[in-house]
Amino acid sequence: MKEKERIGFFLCECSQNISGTVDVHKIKDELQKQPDVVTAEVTNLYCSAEGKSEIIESIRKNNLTKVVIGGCSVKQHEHTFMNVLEEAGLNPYFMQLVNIREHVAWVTEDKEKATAKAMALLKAAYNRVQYHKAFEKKEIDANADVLVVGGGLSGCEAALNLAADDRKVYLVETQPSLGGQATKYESSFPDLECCSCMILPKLQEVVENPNIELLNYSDVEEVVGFFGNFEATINKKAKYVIPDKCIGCNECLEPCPVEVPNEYDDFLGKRKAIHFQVTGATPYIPVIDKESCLRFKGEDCTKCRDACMFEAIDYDDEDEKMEVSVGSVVLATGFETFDPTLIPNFKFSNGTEVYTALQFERLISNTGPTSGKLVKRDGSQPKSLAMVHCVGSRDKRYKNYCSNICCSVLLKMSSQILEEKMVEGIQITHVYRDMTIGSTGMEEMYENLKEEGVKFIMVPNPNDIALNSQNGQVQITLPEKTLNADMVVLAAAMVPNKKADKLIEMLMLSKDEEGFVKPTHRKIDAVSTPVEGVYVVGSASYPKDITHSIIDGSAASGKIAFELKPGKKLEIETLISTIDEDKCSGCKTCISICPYKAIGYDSEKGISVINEILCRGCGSCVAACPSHAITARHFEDNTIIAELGGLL
Amino acid sequence: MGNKHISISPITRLEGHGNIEIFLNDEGSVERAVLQVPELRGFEKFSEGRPAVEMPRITPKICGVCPTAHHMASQKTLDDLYDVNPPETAKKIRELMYSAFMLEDHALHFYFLGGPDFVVGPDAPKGSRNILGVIDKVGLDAGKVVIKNRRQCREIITDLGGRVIHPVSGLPGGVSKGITKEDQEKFKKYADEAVEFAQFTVQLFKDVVLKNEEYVKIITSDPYTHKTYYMGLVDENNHVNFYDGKLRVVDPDGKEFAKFNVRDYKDHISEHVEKWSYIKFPFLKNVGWKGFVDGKDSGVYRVAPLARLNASDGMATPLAQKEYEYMYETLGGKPVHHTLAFHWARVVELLYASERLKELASDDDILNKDIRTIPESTPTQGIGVVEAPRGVLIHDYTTDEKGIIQKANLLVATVHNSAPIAMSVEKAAKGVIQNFEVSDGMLNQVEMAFRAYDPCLACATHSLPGNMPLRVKIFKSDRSVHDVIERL
Amino acid sequence: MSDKPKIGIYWCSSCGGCEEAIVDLNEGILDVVEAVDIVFWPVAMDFKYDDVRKFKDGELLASFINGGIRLSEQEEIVKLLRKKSQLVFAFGSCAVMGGVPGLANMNNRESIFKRVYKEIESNDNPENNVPQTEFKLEDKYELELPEFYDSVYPLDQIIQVDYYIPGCAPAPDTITDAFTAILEGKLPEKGSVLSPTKSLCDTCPRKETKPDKIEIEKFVEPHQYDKLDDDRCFLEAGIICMGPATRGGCGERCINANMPCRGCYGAPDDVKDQGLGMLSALASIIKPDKEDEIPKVIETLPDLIGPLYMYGLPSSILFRKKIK
Amino acid sequence: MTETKFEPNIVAFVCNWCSYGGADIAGSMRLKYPANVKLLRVMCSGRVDPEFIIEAFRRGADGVMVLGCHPKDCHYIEGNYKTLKRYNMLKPLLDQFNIEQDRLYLDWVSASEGEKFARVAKEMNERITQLGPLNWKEVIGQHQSREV
Repeated sequence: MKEKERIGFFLCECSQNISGTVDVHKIKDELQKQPDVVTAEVTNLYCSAEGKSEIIESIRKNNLTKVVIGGCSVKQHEHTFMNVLEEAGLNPYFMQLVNIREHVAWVTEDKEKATAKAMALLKAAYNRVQYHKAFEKKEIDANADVLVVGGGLSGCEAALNLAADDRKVYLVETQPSLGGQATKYESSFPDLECCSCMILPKLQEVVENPNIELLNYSDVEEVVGFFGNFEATINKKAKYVIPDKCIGCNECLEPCPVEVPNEYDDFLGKRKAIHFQVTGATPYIPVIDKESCLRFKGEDCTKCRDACMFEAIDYDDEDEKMEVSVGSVVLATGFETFDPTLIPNFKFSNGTEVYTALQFERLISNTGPTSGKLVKRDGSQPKSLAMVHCVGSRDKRYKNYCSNICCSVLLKMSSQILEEKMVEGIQITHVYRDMTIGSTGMEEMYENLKEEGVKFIMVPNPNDIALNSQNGQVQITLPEKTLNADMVVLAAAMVPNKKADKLIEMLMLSKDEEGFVKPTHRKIDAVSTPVEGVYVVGSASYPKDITHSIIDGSAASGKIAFELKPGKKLEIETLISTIDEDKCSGCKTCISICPYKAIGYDSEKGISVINEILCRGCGSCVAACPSHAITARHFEDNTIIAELGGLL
Repeated sequence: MGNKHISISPITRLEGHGNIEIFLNDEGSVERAVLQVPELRGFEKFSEGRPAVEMPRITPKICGVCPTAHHMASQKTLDDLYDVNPPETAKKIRELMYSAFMLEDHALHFYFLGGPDFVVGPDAPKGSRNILGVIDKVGLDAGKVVIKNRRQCREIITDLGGRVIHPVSGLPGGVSKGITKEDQEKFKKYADEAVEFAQFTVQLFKDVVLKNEEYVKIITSDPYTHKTYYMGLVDENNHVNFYDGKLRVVDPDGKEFAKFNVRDYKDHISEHVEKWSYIKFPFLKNVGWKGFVDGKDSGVYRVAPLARLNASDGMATPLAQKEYEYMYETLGGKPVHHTLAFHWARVVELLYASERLKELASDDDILNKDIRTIPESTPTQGIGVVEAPRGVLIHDYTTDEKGIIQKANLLVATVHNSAPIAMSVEKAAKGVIQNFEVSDGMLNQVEMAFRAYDPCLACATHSLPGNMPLRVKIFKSDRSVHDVIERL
Repeated sequence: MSDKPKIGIYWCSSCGGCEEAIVDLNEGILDVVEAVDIVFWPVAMDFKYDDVRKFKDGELLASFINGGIRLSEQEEIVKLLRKKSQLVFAFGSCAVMGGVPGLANMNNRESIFKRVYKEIESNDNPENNVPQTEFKLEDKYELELPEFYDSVYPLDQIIQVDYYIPGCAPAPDTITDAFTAILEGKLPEKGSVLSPTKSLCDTCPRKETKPDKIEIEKFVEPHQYDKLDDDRCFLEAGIICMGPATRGGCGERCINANMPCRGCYGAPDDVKDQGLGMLSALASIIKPDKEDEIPKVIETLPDLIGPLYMYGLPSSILFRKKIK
Repeated sequence: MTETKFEPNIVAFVCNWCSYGGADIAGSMRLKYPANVKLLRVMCSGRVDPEFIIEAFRRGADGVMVLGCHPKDCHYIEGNYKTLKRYNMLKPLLDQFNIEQDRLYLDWVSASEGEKFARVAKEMNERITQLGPLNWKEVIGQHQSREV
């Protein structure tokens, strides 16, 4: 038999705001008649200093066990009064604040009705507090180190900021070089600023930062754990070149007898088996590609090793597994480009004069296969060039969204070609749906191009035009007319990076209908994810330009800096849900529905288990549990039913 | 008019308790005796709105003693409703389960309920007219065999239906669970024992009952005789079949009166309603309701073992056929109208059930994995029938296109016999009660009249040492108690 | 009479299955008969209301009552038994929660009489006769019938119940455990249900293969499901199984027959309404999120009462349907 | 002047983050709505167990509202979708018990929609006044002993 509660009521007049409509004194007399009520008091303003101390005194004097305050919104003063209780030596959760101002006094004409309603709400609170239990704040040790997956611009940005905040950052990049897709661009819009000039220094910083452990040419194989306590397994692929010995002198490349299409130029140019990802790769150290190297095909070729005067080549190098412990994970896995051959009315094969924007960027890039010369595959100069926008974008047959940067990129390329006078008198024609160009300067570039004679043909949907590539020319059939071009550039949509799928699954992140990672909230919480401690940046959550990718990186690092301070413990939500082991039968209903993936299955005990660090206490699982084995703290079934009884 | 009133309550449960109300005239002989059934649960009504596919789980709750019969009738009704023909294996599995059930239920009745009346004797002291008395007479080992075989049959039902009380395996188009080799081995063994046990039972009936002229006289005596129509399920050879076939009706002279598919049952059967009982009284529509009387002009008909044999031309298995012929020889040809001969007919059927069980258990088709046909057609109406131990059992569901029950009609075995039971009870009472004298033996004889029908649930009544509770109050006309006789 | 404790067993609106369940204990029942005197068991022994009246109040150690309450007569007797018994056990689903006959709370007396005696197609009832509680046959023979109530009531809505033995019918283990607990004086606190509170899934043979995440795209019936023989969790296929919302202890009888649970053991402790418990769980794992797609999934479930309340309607929060 | 005019008893389950705030705004805007709409705060509309709603009807509520964050704006990501699904399944159940579906109402009210909150409350009150009292205690009838 539990002890009789000693309940105190404190009715705030809120200087006429409440007492103007609600007869608080009548209510006071009513309440005093309730069996467990020790005192019912009225004051002008309980949120004032005097008001607070009145409550504290009364709590002590009448040694109250529970407190009900009739006043304003919990949004405004719940914490105020929780602190008051704490000060009076009562657990803060022994209080219920009833909103008789916003929810009664201010919204009701008739005083009698207002008073009756207030009475009902307070009765409900009277029933409710009978069930209130004490809860204490809880903290856990947390690891402040961070795992950043993806060495593109957003990933590097996050890594740099976090490293500055004196904590260890593990930066994993699957490619040999940092920088991601941006490194493939010669120049950037709107001002044609040289990309490498602005990117490389940043990447170099990453390489040199002592707090950043760079794990390039590596893959994350597994991540387990939760906010503050993740464990990751990383596979460092064998490079066959010893970083500490190699100085990047290039001597080893020339002797290599193997030549294969260069994937980094989207297979336009060629590379050797030992190679750099791009000229100016960071770090500037080559790797041997096992697939094409003769040694790994059983031949006894040592040409590169012979050419190396630093004994940096090591054919016995092997993949190496590495375990890291971190507190949070930043997902910066970037994007891929849509395959235009999926569009049936685009008839062309590789080796014809149709290029994706990215291929074309390589083509006109100094570090590209033609070292920046704009030539067709047969070496001749194109007289005409067509640029098709929205390829695979904004079309529910393919990708339903706008890839944001394509228009700007195509405009940029056009003006780059004209500015650098790559080809005299070349005719550039854009086939577009409408210009989506946000950032400053683009509008001006657009106008200039028109003046310089670039044609812009608007079509309802570029995915409906027909491309036909025959004898070095491409025929483009538009709704009204047909035109021929020596070269065609397709602004293929940016699509989610399939290689990241496994990781996304391991982190239990959900994807949107397009396959991009879903942040907690697209607008107000765009770099957090529902899985606490996991953040998503750059084009992994939707197509972004350099600017926004960098912003993402900073945003995520900022959040982490606040949420996980080195050496600080992690305060976890008090009002979470808990599972009663003696009632749970392991039907797993709750596991299916937890939005925070906070519930797991303990196959030993055959029951579901809530991770109290991940649980946010929404109570969805409580309502779903068919055997009521889950309890929501402070919102238990019997507490709510009791409150309900009072209301009715 | 100083008529007296005897109330025997409760005699048994049909759908609930049953009362016999006996009214005496001033001479103290029976003027009127009425069988009342004071319970109703309304399955026909509350089935409405439920998915028809739940009916095989709902209807068995009508009777916890013969749930398998309702389960079977219900799934057959669903076959019809969804117009789907279950694979042969499924049908065999169903009939296998059903044979085990008929066997177990008939054995229960013979040894625990009806049997004692004969095996031990109608006027043997009440204390010994029960299974213990039977065991005493046939020997403990034999008694154990009885209990063992009953349990083994119930085990077969449990293996196939999940539970013996209210099985669940029935689906439209088949069954939910197949039979494994191990199952089959066990079933074969049980079936062999069952056949032996059945033969032993037949022999027992002959030795104890037929060798005793007294008994034979009672069986053939007038108070226990009603010339009525008979209805039963028969196969294409007009042999008795419990699981499937056509309904055949013979008239009091044994001539075929009707043979019809259960889908046409409404053309042949009507239900009469009285204000003094919750149970209804079915009769042959084409003869008509003439009240609680027998004869060719009264639509009253009987179902259950004797009726099944009367309505058939024989049994489908050799041993049972022999006993079938022997019974009619002994009792002077078909049809037999002696209510107490229900016991004999029941023993013949028990033998048939055991033989059928053996046939099916040793048929390797039952191991086939193809046990369900998935229905495609839209449901409208379905009607199904089986022979429950206590007689013809008809289910009739009408649904919407989603298979939700709109109308249900359930003609429960015992209900068919409600009028004959009432008649038999009245006739027996008139035959044995004179000038206020009511003796224990006499009460048992009244009781024997309805017990022969094995009214649904009555069997539960007798499954323990003890006997039908019976108390007779004799009232003066002013309703004050004149005398009370209790059988203790 | 011996000084063994006295036990009474009574049935109300039930089917006799509970009695069969006791009989099916076979040898087990004999131990019980050894230890106690069954002084009152209408199905099995001499039945005399007066004997019950003659008992001193509390003279019976325990009464086991099965069946729901549907008739006036049943109410009288259970109230009498309550007086005479120290302990009252609600035995079987019907007494515990109304049982399948409790589905009649979707109707009332009038509608049931109307259907059974007036509408049924095979009826021949020109005068529209309906049974009367008092009737004079042929104007001289007075006959009575007990009153038929509008609703079926679980036992504890009529009298105070001390313990509950769930199941339709209760499994042999449930029964023997209960008897043992009584005889060894090891009964839990009053009001307890004498079966584990963990739901059926806890001991379900299909638990281990059940996936962590289940999403329902449409509800199906076992007979429609082509993979029924795969022995997977029924919910995975969208077949309603009441297991998650149903107290364990039954021995998974239906699952062993490859059929889903219908909830005869009733709700676990703390669950007020078995049907709503399951409804909330089912609704929560419906796959589509779009406002217009959700109803499409639910439409594949034309009746909720049958699957969710097959046994528990009279003990549900709403108790019965409102008849206008 | 409120002589025996039927005043429905309406409970509104509101989520802590959106709808409770919406009601606050309605207050600070001094928007009037019927006093017989009473709020019960839960952290998320997803916490509203169908049992609460049905219990409310049993205990004398003539109408029940569940108000949560707009789809996609749930503070707990998708709690309101759970509510939506349960609500959709409860409606046909209410139907089967012969409780008018309109007696249960689900809507989304954000923390800024004070006007909408007041409107929803008014409209609910009108609907239920039209429907008249539910009075489930009467449906349950005399025998039921379970305390309410």
